[in-house]
Amino acid sequence: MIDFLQQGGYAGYVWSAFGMTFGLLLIEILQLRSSHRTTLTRIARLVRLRTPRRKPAAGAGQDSGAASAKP
Amino acid sequence: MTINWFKFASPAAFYPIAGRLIPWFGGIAAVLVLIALYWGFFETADRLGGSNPQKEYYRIIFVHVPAAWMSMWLYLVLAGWSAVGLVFNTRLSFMMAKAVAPTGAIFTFLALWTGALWGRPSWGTYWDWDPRLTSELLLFFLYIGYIALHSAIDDMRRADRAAALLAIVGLVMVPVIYLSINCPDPNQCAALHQRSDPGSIHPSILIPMLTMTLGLWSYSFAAVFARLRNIILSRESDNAWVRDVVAKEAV
Amino acid sequence: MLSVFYSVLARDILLALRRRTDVLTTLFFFIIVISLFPLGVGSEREQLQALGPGVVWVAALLASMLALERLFAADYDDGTLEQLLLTGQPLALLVLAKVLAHWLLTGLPLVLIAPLVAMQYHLEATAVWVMMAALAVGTPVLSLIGAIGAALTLGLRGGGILLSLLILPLYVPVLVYGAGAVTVSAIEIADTEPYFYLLGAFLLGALVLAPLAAAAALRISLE
Amino acid sequence: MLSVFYSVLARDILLALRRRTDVLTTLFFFIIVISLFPLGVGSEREQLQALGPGVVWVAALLASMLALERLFAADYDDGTLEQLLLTGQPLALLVLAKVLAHWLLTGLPLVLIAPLVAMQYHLEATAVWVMMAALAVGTPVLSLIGAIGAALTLGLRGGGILLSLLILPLYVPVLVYGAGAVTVSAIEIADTEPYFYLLGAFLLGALVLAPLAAAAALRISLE
Amino acid sequence: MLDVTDLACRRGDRQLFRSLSFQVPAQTLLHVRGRNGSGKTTLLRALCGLLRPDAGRIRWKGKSIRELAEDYNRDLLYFGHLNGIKADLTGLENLRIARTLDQDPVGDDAILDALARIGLEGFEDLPTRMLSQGQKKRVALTRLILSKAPLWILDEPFTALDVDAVDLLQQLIAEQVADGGSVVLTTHQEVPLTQGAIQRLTLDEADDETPVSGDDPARA
Amino acid sequence: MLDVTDLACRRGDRQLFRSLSFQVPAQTLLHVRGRNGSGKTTLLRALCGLLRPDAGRIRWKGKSIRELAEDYNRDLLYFGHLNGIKADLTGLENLRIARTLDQDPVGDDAILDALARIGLEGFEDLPTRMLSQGQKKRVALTRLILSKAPLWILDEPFTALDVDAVDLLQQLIAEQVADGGSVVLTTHQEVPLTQGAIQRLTLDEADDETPVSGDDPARA
Ligand code: HEM
Ligand SMILES: Nc1ncnc2c1ncn2[C@@H]1O[C@H](COP(=O)(O)OP(=O)(O)OP(=O)(O)O)[C@@H](O)[C@H]1O
Ligand SMILES: Nc1ncnc2c1ncn2[C@@H]1O[C@H](COP(=O)(O)OP(=O)(O)OP(=O)(O)O)[C@@H](O)[C@H]1O
Ligand SMILES: [Mg+2]
Ligand SMILES: [Mg+2]
Repeated sequence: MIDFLQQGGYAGYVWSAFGMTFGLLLIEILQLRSSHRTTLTRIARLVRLRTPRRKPAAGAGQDSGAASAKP
Repeated sequence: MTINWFKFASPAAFYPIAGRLIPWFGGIAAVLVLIALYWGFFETADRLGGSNPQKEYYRIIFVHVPAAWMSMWLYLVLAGWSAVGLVFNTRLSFMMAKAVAPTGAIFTFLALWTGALWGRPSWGTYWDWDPRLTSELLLFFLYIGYIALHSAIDDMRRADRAAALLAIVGLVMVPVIYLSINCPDPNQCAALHQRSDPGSIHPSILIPMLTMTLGLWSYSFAAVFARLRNIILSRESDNAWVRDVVAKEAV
Repeated sequence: MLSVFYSVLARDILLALRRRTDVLTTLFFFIIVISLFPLGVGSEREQLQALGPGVVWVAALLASMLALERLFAADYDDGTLEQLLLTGQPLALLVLAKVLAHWLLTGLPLVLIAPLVAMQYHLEATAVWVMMAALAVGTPVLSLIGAIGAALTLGLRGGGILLSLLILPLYVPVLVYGAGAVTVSAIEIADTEPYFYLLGAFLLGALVLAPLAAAAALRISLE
Repeated sequence: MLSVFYSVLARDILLALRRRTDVLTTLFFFIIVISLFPLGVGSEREQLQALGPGVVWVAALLASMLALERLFAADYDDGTLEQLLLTGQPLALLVLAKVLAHWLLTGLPLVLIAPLVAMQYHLEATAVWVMMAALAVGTPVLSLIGAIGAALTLGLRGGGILLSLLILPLYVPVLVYGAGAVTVSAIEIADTEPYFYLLGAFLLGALVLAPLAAAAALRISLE
Repeated sequence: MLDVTDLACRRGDRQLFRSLSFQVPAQTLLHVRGRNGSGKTTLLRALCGLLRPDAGRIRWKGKSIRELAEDYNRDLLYFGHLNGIKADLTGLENLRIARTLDQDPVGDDAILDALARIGLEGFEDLPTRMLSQGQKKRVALTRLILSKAPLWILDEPFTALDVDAVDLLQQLIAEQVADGGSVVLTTHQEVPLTQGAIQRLTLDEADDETPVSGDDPARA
Repeated sequence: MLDVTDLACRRGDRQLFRSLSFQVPAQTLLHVRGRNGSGKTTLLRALCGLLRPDAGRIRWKGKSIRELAEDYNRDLLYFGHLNGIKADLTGLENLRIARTLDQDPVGDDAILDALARIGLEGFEDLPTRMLSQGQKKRVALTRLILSKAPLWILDEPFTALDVDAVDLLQQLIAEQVADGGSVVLTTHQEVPLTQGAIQRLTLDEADDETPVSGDDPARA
């Protein structure tokens, strides 16, 4: 086992090569996951914001909207 | 593969397909990578003799070469989808190109990193201005240029098209760049040619190397599709189907 | 057609002459960058001789790139570029005219000043001639390739430095053969021909493709 | 007072983070310029070792200068600079905040990346440490001096290249001592101290004088 | 005659308008109205071919403007938010170049006359950099006097102009319409027209669902 | 109270105005008028201290503005041809920074209210780059709602605004005057004011010899 870990004295080179490779890929996977989640929540928030906002916007828009009444 | 991509050219149609494909590609990637790692570490000799004796550090080859190959292959994919996008004006192609870029850049970086770590014990230096290394470095710059240009423009359509054009210009230039650093002196070009045919490599090394390459290739599919899904979602966010998806997935 | 080409060319040269300092500034930038190196590196004769061609070419690359940043930007800011796009002329032709004007104003002076800076690096007479010839063939390629980058980065914040990121890697072939020709000429004469064939081929390729690509990039950027 | 300083600092950093690539771009420009030289000059180990410190410093100069171009220009173009001038705060303080933000975003990354590029030139470990230290002291001086030039060339056409003309000569002392420190450290250790004293003195002087000069230059440019 | 069918444009993630159809025949002025941010500039740039719409067709004399490309540009005069004049050149030089690029060079006398008409006598030889906001705009508007293009597309041409200049511009537009040309313009002011037809098009983003209002032609 | 005596300015080689004297007391609006190029912008920039006049004194509350320097700036709100907002920041961020720099930070709620009042509800979170011409101008004008400065200097604030926004701006100006502030503005439109005094100052370059016309105050 120790022998294996030492890789004939080249542990530093071998493990940092493999470590960086699979580490970066792992980071990419995690990053993709988290950005998927944030995208979903962001859109969910957008949807939620848009639907109820319709009502107050229509109400509050009355005074400012009346001025720009459609021809 | 004679899939009619135009049938899937709508983001809405492709989103669920990509979602179903990801686990498959991910699974295959995991299996192949594990096989390659096992083989590479336990079924191959610790030392290489022959004309070019190497010790354990040659094992870096199992990640180095696949990473280098993937980096080049993904650039072709990137430029290809960019061209398709510019010619046919299909949104999905641009998204595909954009999704490929970060994965490609990561593999390019890995080729450089692992190459450097190999070079130190093998050549006694982390870095040398060898043509191959130099062209890999320039490829990295091309990827970074693509990503930088894309993110510097915030109008999506302009960003897509501008970056696509850059990718194609880069593709035209790559052979020229490669030629110029591979043979900086045209008078004696042939003498400098690099030997590198996979056939000269011992099968016990070649097989895990190729397995790893396939594994990483499969991984690239999974990663690119996952990123593509995110891009599709955020770009189509005001479409009804996205709302349905969000309602379903965001539980 | 030709009258339009000529008109854009004349316009850009006129504009540059209105601001004569601009032309001089590129030149001085080139000279200053070249003069900085001996300060940073030391002044041993042989070392400088070996460095000379490379440094001159890198300086030419940077000078050309810096000047390129303004190639379309000025026209973009004041809306004249929009008008150029709407002129009913092939855009690639107008781009070519602009690039030519740009090279006459920034590339050509570099070629002419080269002997002066070569002196600072103790280059031989033949090497100096080869350098001038190589610059004369190479710098138009730089301008042409750079035009694509300039068009792509139009109106972006931090455009200048983004431009360099996009363009400098593409400049590498010109740099390698341009500097290579000079280096080789110092060792054994008459063998520089292949370099010039290659540089010439780049020039032809760039002349044909770059204006088209730059025109496409402009349309994208103005959308 | 301090809240205003802090607010300008935060604003500029926020703006830069909005465009995260900008920060990275300066960095990559630095790396690319450094990588170009071996392509033009050839890749012999000893030659590269001798060249290294000079090239790194010249690249740092150019990167800092290029990034500086936008230091005030963006604010000038959209009229926010006018508003900064009319804020009822000492202008020099605001300038200092802007320069600090600029250094944090463009100078500091260069310092941190230096070891990587030093590798390409086969520099020794001690030389790398000295280089990082010298860059850490030297690059703020570059930003400070550059701010004066950026203020003076505000709104001038071809500002970028005119700026370099004004500023690069002023950068020479920093270049000479900065590169000198690294070169010396490669020969015999412990003799780099005087270099650092001088660089430190430059930094102090620039910290006191440059914001005042830049503020005055801004008022002139806006008139 | 400009013929627009089913046009749709989005900027960022907002749908500005869709299913927009209208025609601008000869001798007609189309006045595009709408609140700030309703998409007037976007529409005008799409009509010029500077911006690719998301859907819909724009035809000029029966042919798609994409296909006509440069031929369409020759028939078109666009005047945007930016003036499109070089600050370092004088008014005279600017106009001389503009005419050459339109492949219809005119003598300096004609340009000087036009500049005088627009009220810039005495300023012809100054770099336009040295002119005031309104004077710069006037230099740019001189192109209208010299132009023979049948289609004008003008984006808020009245801003920054003083009363005299506004009068003159209204007169120029009226002349263009009377001469058989078409004009598309946006402005927040009223445009009196003595001859020819005024159409009004109001872009209204308020209701997202219904298609944007069509044309309501009105004789002046 | 702004007090100007014997002011003279020249740009290039033209004398724009000289011996110009006037006062802008509290509760007063000074409407500077004049043809394009008559020197309105130049005058306003001189009043702000951005431009050094050739002759004459400008005093604020009895002291020269050169001496007051930053103290004067604190009492002043200038709105020029340029909007003075960062295109990469959102409206909210822009205003937050503007308030901090005036050393009078306000809460985000106040800013959001102000933005809503000016008709930008729903656009607070967009980088202003993505706004239309008129919307950008509105963001900049929101500073007027939030400002407590006694002196406003506004250079053509009405351009690019639609009818609603023009109304609102007129209302803001009227409020400022009613609250005891002073306003100097240029515009080619009329400014109705219900309370306080309107002064008009006409810059006329026509006759070079006689000093430029003085003030003709007129109650509205
Ligand atoms: C275009 C990208 C690259 C490809 C396709 C590639 C491919 C290969 C292959 C196939 C080998 C196997 C041995 C041989 O055939 O010579 C190899 C070896 C090697 N590579 Fe790379 N490589 C690339 C980039 C790099 C980079 C960027 C570095 C260093 C930073 C590097 C360093 C090495 C080293 C040190 C060896 C061992 C050579 C020896 O001692 O035999 N390579 N590479
Ligand atoms: N930078 C400059 N250099 C020289 N002269 C200038 C400069 N800027 C303006 N001028 C001159 O000063 C005069 C006044 O300009 P100013 O901008 O003050 O006019 P204005 O009254 O604001 O006009 P407008 O209604 O068009 O905005 C103009 O006639 C112009 O020729
Ligand atoms: N570059 C851009 N990126 C994203 N969205 C934009 C961009 N430019 C404009 N928009 C959006 O498009 C909408 C319409 O803009 P447009 O300039 O067409 O409006 P407009 O009708 O001309 O308004 P104005 O009267 O203010 O000039 C705006 O609401 C704005 O938010
Ligand atoms: Mg508009
Ligand atoms: Mg004005």
